[in-house]
Amino acid sequence: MTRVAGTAEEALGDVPDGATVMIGGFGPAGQPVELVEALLASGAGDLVVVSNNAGNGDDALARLVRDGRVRRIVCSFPRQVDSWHFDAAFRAGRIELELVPQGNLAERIRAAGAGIGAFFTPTGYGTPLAEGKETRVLDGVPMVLETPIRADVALVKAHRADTVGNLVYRRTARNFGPVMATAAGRTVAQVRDVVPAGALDPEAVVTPGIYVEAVVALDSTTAVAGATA
Amino acid sequence: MTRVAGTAEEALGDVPDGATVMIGGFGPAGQPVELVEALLASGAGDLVVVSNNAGNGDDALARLVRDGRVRRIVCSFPRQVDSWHFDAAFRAGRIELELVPQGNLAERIRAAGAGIGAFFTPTGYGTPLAEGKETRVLDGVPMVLETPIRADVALVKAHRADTVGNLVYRRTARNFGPVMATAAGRTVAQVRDVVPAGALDPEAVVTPGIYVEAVVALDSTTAVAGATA
Amino acid sequence: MTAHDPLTGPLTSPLTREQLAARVAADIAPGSYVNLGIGLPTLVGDHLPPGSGVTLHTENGMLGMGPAPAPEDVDPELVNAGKVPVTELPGASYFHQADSFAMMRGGHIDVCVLGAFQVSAGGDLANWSTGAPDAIPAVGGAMDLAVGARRTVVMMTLLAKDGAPKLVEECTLPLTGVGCVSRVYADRAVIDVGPGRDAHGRAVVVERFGVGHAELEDLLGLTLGGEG
Amino acid sequence: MTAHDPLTGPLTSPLTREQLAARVAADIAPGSYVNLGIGLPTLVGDHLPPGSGVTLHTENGMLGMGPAPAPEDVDPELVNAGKVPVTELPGASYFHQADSFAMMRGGHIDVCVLGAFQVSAGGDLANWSTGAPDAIPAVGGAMDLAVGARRTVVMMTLLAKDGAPKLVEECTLPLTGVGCVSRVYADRAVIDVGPGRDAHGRAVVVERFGVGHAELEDLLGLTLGGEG
Repeated sequence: MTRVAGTAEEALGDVPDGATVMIGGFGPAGQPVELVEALLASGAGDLVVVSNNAGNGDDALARLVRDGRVRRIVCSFPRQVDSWHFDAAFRAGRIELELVPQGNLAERIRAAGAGIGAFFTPTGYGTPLAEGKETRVLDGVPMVLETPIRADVALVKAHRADTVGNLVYRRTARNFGPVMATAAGRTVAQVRDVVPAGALDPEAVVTPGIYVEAVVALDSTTAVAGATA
Repeated sequence: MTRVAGTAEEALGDVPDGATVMIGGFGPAGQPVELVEALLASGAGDLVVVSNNAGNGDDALARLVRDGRVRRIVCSFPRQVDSWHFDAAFRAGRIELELVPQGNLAERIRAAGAGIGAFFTPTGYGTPLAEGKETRVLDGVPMVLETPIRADVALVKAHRADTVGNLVYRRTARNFGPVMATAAGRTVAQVRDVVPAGALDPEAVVTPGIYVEAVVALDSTTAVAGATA
Repeated sequence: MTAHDPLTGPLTSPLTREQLAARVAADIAPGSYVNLGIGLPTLVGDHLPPGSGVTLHTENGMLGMGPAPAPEDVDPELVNAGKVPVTELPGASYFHQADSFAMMRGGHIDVCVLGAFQVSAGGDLANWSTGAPDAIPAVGGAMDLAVGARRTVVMMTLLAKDGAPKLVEECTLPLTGVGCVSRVYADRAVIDVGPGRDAHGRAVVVERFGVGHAELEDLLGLTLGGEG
Repeated sequence: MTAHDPLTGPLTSPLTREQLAARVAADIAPGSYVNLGIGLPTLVGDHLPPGSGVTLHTENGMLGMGPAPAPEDVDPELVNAGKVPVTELPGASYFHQADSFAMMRGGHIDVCVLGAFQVSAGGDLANWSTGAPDAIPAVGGAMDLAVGARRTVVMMTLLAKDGAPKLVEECTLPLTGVGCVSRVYADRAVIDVGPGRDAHGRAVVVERFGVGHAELEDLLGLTLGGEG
């Protein structure tokens, strides 16, 4: 049963030190900014973060990294023009990096949510990112065995929720939200608004409410030019 | 690029003898009745059919089985109160059956569409349906290695298409259509109507047009009480 | 040990199907996501109290399934896993088969209630094949449901029509899943199996309906825990 | 061998970036589904003729991607894989990361055009890491794109800024994918590699731009097929 929280802090709830936290978004698009701010404010440390990127500029994820609160990041593309906090932490050896091809990241997260114990994929075969991994030729194609990635908490940004936690997203901000929501012990979603159950088209729900522990409506969630319902 | 066909026959196109054909539907819901009729009329034989069920009553799939046109069926639930044609063919040894748990059927079809070479799942472990399959304990859970199921042609029923082949479905008739559409060399969809590109909400498209080779609008496709857009 | 309150006090006879459904429903926590197997378990839906916030999943692709429709509202494209017409509740959602089984197999459904031919003390389940040589095999989602939910329970009569016990030391019929069942709700008793069996490997009686502990052991030909 | 028609006849000098983009675009069949890697390949989009029915995929979750928006229409929630604002064409659709990469990895994209640091005659690709010891590693979707599309081609300059050949016998930089590239479109030549190389294992020159065959071999330090 989904909680409808009043603030980002209340939605976030307790995240213990050492937790694994998934953070949605592809760069800024779909990043749950206020929830990550709340995570920063909570003081939780020794975190493992699973996220496509490692923070932009001085955003909340970048500050988590800067402040040494992230022990390890599982990520496809930490290097960005403005990823200076990650770059510094990495060069100083203050953060561990597991670099994962983006499609493997998505599929491994899905596997965790779908009860798949491991899967073979061609992606990464013969590259440094597959070193030490089990391989097998299947149907003539050399493949690598990849394992699920799960988290204690997933923080995602969606466009709109209903009161039972169903989520719809907006444009390419959808990205990692729907798969991360399935792969965490607890998923928290920030949205632009929360509507009554029955107000979302059941055919168009992207994340069913079963995956969502808490939602919080934040005015700033979809602060974009020309944003429509 | 998706063809918009005028008849079920034209949509179906050439299905050679010996082809593997996926047929959507969970019982009658979502079954592409007219496309299967067209397959029956085409005379194609020696078929391998992948479908959750093995025909109801005297429907087209049941008649394909009755007429000895199906060499082998990959299926989770062939036995139904009215599956007399399958029952007779099976008891007479005139059809091979690969019985697959429904979730494995769905996931193996998805794997084919997603480029996954094989995956480990707990489903079926320790049962007759996993006999002879590779097993492995992952994270303390005994699992079975399952392989992709692909087809030459997938026949699905959706509710509505646009002219570039995007599909939306209706209620629980969605079932196998979206995964089968991804796993075949060629996917043909029958729909209630075909609307111009841009008329479907891009956020609500379930099957992107890339997966659909041909669509055909058939009035009878959604012949249900209280059917709405 | 006494029967559950909704059943109006201690019972001197086995539960009826409806009483059994009510007993199963009484153990389902408010707000749970639940899958009810076809057959007997379907009855449980009628006994979930209004406002309990229990959401029903049907593995053919829906969350938020409602009860049977009025005859004039039957929609052949809105059916449950038994292919029986159902309705859509506010807050419902639809998804395809891989997503639906991912929801089940990924451990997101709190409780799955299944029927059974046999359940073993270790929690093994046999519910898909009678093993008859001329039977047409069919499995559907049984094997996925058995191992996918957080908690899988069985609802059944304790004895088959021929009087044979259905709670057994080891299943003799083809298995659906290994060690997957945690509790059996039967007409004569509620019995913990699998992870809930005791240190001696015995199924543990939680509640009896009109039958003594020793009598239950005699009926089943098993030594059971939870005496008294 | 002459340059392609759109480039207005035989060339006596290497192609410009835009000419190269047009050359790549000329080989993309009408109705194709195409993914353009970040950087140089993005230019190809501007050279797809109107009405060609080519649909662009961006792996961050969209089919039917359109060109850059007018400044007032920029939507930070509508970006391509390079995180650059784009637009939505009629018939577009959105999907999540696992579905988007399933589309790529499952072999549904007809052509993927990627940039490269190095490509080998056998079709190996190195385009994600310079191998510099102090570099911050990042891979994004490069490895998925390299092996996922029906046909992966590379668009690059033939020589690096320091003059080193980028088409090589064996890649020395960390690999992105093995044997995945079938054709290289470069400023001085179009060259088949991987499955299209000849029986001697040589990359095969398809077209040269302002450079002779022998000169090309000298530049690259390779023996090339397709003489004449």
